[in-house]
Amino acid sequence: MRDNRSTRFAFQLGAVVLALGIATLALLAAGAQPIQAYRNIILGAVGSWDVAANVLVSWVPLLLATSGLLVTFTVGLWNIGIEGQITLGAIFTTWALRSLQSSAMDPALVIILAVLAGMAGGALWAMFAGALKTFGGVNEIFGGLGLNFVATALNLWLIFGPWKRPGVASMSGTLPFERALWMPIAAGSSRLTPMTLIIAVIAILAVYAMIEGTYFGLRLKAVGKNQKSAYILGIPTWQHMMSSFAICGVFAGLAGAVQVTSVYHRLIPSISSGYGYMGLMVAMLVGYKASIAAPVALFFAALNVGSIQLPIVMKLDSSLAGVLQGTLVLFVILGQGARGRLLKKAKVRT
Amino acid sequence: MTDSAILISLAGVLAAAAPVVFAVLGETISERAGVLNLSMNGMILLSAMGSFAVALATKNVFLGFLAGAAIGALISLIVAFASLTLMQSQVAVGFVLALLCRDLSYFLGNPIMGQVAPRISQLPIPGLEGIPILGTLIFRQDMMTYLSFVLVILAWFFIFRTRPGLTLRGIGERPAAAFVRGANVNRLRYVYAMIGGAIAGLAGPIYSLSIKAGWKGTISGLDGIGWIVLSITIFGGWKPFRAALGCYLFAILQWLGLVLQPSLPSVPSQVLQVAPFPLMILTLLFVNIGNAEWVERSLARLPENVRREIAKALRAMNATPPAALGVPFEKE
Amino acid sequence: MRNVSRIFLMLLIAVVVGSAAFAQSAPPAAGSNLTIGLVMVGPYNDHGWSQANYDGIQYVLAKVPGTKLVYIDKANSADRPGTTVSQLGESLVAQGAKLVVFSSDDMTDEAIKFAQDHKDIFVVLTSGSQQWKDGKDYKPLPNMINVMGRMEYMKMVAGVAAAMTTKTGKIGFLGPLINDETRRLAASAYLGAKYAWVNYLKKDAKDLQFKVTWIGFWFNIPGVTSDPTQVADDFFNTGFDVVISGIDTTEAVAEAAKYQAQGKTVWAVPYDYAKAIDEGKGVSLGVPYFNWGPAYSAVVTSAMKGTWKSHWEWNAPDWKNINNPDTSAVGFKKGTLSKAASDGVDTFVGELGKGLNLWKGPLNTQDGKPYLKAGTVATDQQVWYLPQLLEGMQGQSVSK
Amino acid sequence: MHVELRKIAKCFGALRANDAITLTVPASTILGILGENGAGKSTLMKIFSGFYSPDSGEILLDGKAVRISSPADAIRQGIGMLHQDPLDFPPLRVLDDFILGRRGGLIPNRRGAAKEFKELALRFDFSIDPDVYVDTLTVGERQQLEILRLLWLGARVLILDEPTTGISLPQKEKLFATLKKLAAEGMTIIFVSHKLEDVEALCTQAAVLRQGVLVGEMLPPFQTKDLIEMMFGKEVPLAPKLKLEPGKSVLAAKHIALDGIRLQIKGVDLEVRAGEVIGLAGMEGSGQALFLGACAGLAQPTEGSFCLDEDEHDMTGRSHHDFRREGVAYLPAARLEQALVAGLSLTEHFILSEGMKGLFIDRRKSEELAASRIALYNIKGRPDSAVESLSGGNQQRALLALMRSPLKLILVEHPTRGLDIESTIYVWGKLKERCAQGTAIVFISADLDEVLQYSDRVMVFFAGRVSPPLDSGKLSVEELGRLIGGKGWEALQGATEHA
Repeated sequence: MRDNRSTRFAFQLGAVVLALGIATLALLAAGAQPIQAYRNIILGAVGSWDVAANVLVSWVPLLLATSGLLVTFTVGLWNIGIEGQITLGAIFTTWALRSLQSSAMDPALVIILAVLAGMAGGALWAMFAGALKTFGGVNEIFGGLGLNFVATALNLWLIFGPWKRPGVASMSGTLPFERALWMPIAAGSSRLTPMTLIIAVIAILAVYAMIEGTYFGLRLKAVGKNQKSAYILGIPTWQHMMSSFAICGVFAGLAGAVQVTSVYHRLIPSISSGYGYMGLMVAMLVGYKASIAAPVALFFAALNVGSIQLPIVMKLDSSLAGVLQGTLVLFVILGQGARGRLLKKAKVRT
Repeated sequence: MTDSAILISLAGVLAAAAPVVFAVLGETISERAGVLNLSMNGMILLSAMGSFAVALATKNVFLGFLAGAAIGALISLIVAFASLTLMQSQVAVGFVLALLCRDLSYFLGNPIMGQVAPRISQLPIPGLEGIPILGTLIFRQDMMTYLSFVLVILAWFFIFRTRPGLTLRGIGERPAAAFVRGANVNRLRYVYAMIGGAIAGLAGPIYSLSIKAGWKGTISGLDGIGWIVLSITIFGGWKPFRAALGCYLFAILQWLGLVLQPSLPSVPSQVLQVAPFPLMILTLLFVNIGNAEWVERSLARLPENVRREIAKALRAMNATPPAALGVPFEKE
Repeated sequence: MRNVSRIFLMLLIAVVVGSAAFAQSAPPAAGSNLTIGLVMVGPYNDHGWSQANYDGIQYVLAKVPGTKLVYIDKANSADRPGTTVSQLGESLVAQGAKLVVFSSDDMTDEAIKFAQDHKDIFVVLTSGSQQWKDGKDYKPLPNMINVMGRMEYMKMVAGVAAAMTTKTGKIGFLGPLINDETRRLAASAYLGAKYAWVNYLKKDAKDLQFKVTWIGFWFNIPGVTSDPTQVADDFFNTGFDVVISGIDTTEAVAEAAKYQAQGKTVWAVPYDYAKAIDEGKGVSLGVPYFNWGPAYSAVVTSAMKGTWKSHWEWNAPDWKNINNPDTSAVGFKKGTLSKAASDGVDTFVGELGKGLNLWKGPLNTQDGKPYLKAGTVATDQQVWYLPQLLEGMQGQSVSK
Repeated sequence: MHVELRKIAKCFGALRANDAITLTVPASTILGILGENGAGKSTLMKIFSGFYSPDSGEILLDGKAVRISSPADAIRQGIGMLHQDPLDFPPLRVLDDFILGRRGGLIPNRRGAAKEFKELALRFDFSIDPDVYVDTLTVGERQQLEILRLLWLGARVLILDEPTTGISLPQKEKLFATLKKLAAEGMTIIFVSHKLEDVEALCTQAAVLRQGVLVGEMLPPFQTKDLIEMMFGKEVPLAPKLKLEPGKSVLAAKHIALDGIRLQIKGVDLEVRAGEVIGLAGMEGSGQALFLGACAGLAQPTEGSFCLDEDEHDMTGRSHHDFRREGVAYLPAARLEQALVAGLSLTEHFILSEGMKGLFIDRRKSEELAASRIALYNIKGRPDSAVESLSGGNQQRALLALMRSPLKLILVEHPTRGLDIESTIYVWGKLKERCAQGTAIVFISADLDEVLQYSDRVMVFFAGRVSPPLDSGKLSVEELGRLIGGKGWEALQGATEHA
């Protein structure tokens, strides 16, 4: 067997087929018609302009999270703490909006400041994990996990404590902001905000350009591939690791800010919506390369939104979307390994 | 609160910690062999759901527990296969499985939500339950809580006192040396990953067939336990007694959180609940900080005896992970 | 840059149009057929709040000809990441729903947004107070109705059952998170318990302990909230022999059953779903529950007939028969009660029906400050927006 | 045990690591196997101890042909191997380490094992506490532990790979005494080393390997001169020696003390002048790499100071990047592990090391730069070639090409290791060009000719001992070989104390 584009493609196709197979088995186990289920998911994602718009709404934070993660993956770090970074981004955005909402400032300016605050919040939380890693030697996976929980607790505390709404404080979150403080919604849609789409596209392009086209990106790559050599080549390694954390945090914070200013318009308990973890899955699926992150993230978002039809139409649990995403990533990873093994064997034989 | 009430509460703490003890010890055994199983969170959910379903269908609690162990072993097998045979990142595979198994448990468990299956009950040990203090604390528990006590001792005994346990430590610390001494490193890693998985898998049924009997999908109150388990494993320093201590500390913090609620109104209720995580981070910090380059740099110029003392203090934390954790082994 | 300004222009238009919408009238009559959309916060089969709502709509389907149901459950951002409740409502509209029931107060903001965006759809927001003219959150929306049952009464009944049963004089209340609603329900249970303790059992009010422990959320999230199982255990271990649950999930009943199996005499009171009592045979004293059917039937009928009018309703039980499925908005299903306790409950319900009001001064809040002066009766606002627990109750009043 | 190796051959790709090696070692023999790095000693021993199976040839134990399938199988057949870095378990207790690998019941008889351990230890006069952790032992003690363990497991042949690296003199003496005692009891001992002194002091038979071939055997009394000649072969024709007048001071190392993993060095003084070449000679792991790294800021001295330039610019405690900014280049021996980034192209390496300013990579400019450097340094590769696809010689050329100019000081480990003669001459040509521009060079080499040929002054490292800089013009290959092998140090004036 040779290592070329077609064998790689064959293995990826195999992963997709296997993932579909597992999901189909799960559907059959639940006593459902698989074809009908897939049809409903597809219709639920692209069946109308409205649902397609919902897919885009969900695509934005997912793509932002993925963009950030591509930076940390480039430098060889597993930033599992991204959920907390999104949450902190949302908290900082909410804080800024709350502080400025009654001021005489132009709402557009308030939104911009709030989004910037969110980016700073995400970066701060990421640097925390980064500092634990670079100065304390704490593995970023466990540091990040811990910080995720702390962020969740902080968020809940704010929602039910200092920032509780007048009247009935609830899971619903803090009091929604005035419409003037919402990101502008596209005409004809109830929630699509073109501005965030632009932000997301810029983000992934920026990350792509940064990793593939800048001196900084090249240095990140070098650190990610071989820290020792990178250091000898004159690259300040820990500084680059910290920067990559900070950059990822900025994107994560941006995702949190988008959640607050354009999706929920308030702070809610699970504000990160699992986009961080899903972003990790997307990044793994695309092999940590920015070039195809956008369409894959779109696919994941479409699965998420489309799967809502399952409970409505077929009385099935929509977590099938997660099953499909998970098996897909799992089989791609297993496929990579299998391919590697077969290639090695082939090499030994020749 | 009377003394005995505190004792009864502490007995409750011991019971509440039982599933965590199982999961942490399972993970400890797996990591001792060098296999980091990050899938714990999904694994516990899936085994809780699966064992509940089996117990529901067969009306047999024992089969339910068996199913839980089997699910745990199976998921660990996937992690082991992907990392040991296919040489893929344990972190990546474990993480994917953590999410995948969670969603799978919600999807497959949807039809059996809220149903009532058999559950295990308290089993006071006649004769022993009357012993003052200990009787209340230890001998009026259910079967799995007793087993959790036994498991701690057993795991400690196995790891630190038996020949295979010694080899287990060896393959996690220095697989090359273990190989030279005749250990089939990868096969043992498979075996221990699956044994660890089966033990950790029992945490699921302990929840769904005992202390949080039932399956309620997303509101079962189990999502997140697995991440806590991973934290405690680190806190436990891969030693059964210290790990068990971590589990009890976690359960006590939870309990204190609600006991202190009225008397410490100024402390947000979330503080004690999330306490295990900062604790874990601090543990990691103390353990690892000595290896950090800037610490080494600043220590280098200190007088030798001071350096020795600091090194000794850092060493006293003594919770370094198995040296070959997550590192694949290939004999030359 | 031009795009940006255009977007801001759009925003401006949206805001103008949005505010103009308040002047518009409710949607026209729906006619003889109506598809109802139901959005539930938890699983439809959760044996709790969501299932009570689901059963309520099932009642409508049986009683009101021409109605159909489409529903979505687990409508919360943890279970359905990346979705909003208003978006889920739209999915139901896409399936033909003309009336959408948002069955949780947690959906308030999204329901408002949905109602504003879809003026042709009838919106029911269960347990909200936005259409209450005298409420603090009044936000007039012609296509929205708020529905709620006066659970306070049934919590009082639960309190009576608890007080008549407890041997130790210690009653625990397993609370979710702290807010106005949960405070007033906990306080109601306390008022009922104290009333029975003093008036029926002729005991000193000082000898009654009533303690509230909050877990911090509606259900357990490991690492974030307290564990309700532990809370219940702790109550039972510290001499509290009755635990009244303020959360949907049934940990209190499950733990009471466990302790009973060990030969302890403890009981629990589950919450808000009538059939929850089946889960704890022998340990449940009874369950205060919601019966959403009648109220939902009324609003659905009004939408079909064209008599829809935006309003807020807080429905009282049918005192003639609080368990009448066709007339009573809330009820109390008796479980394992002693003869005396059962009689006490009946007497109490009778007295309430005759006009007994326990929300009557003198009542102090927990910090000792007067809440109601002697002789005054609390207004609906005072009850709905209870600022603290009442004097005599232990436990946190305000979340920190 | 009588051991015979017959025509053992092993290839790794194109490299003939062992070429039909035949050796006979009678019982009670202590055979010293000598050879420089890459001579094939390790491969031969790994075949003998079950790590590798030979491509051809056979192994006879007491006249019987055996197949050794794994290291564990080797010890079952009585062959015990003591690795240079003892293959033990640092986080375990001594007794646990001792027991691990010994077959038996579920629960090991710890008391019995402890008793036997103590008895064995007593026999050889080792004092190791079985209850302490292995990582608190010195390397010498860890070796003792391994020897005891292998004996306990029934080893009748003992292979020792460079056992005297990193152990103290008394420990070495004890080790030798032990080995002699064992040999007297009928044990066969194979002692792999490149230290002449050790072989001469210990062995009853010596064999020399060079480039995979057994070049000679010798019985005592050993002729040092002959052994050296066998080990290092004939002289390589090299470029004529350039003698530059040393310029002003570039680097001053004053009383440097360093704490390595295995050894400490103390009180090293060295002043390097512009245009000067200093060779650091010594067997691998004698402290020279540690010292070179410290000169680059990669290891921190525990005592003493480093100063750059004539104005005594103090750089002690500064990072490698500070040294780098001052014009110090460091070229490690492990090129792919420590100097080049596998997965990146040549162009990308040039971009990185140039430290180009700006945001976006100027592709054209950097490709031009890469193309010109590739041409200038005669690298066989394209600008977009991944560095790992280059041959060793071309990787070394790439490393040279990556150096910036001007430079004050080049620190280089094994500049020509693994290179053919042409590349060797080329590399030194380029380095000498730098000298002519006023750059000083400090290099490590195991090749004595290279050291003598190119250095102005030589420092010899031996197990923590460091000689003062010696004038290379006054040293012969033989003298240097003796010093490296640990002989003739008494005559040196100013050599540092043994640590």
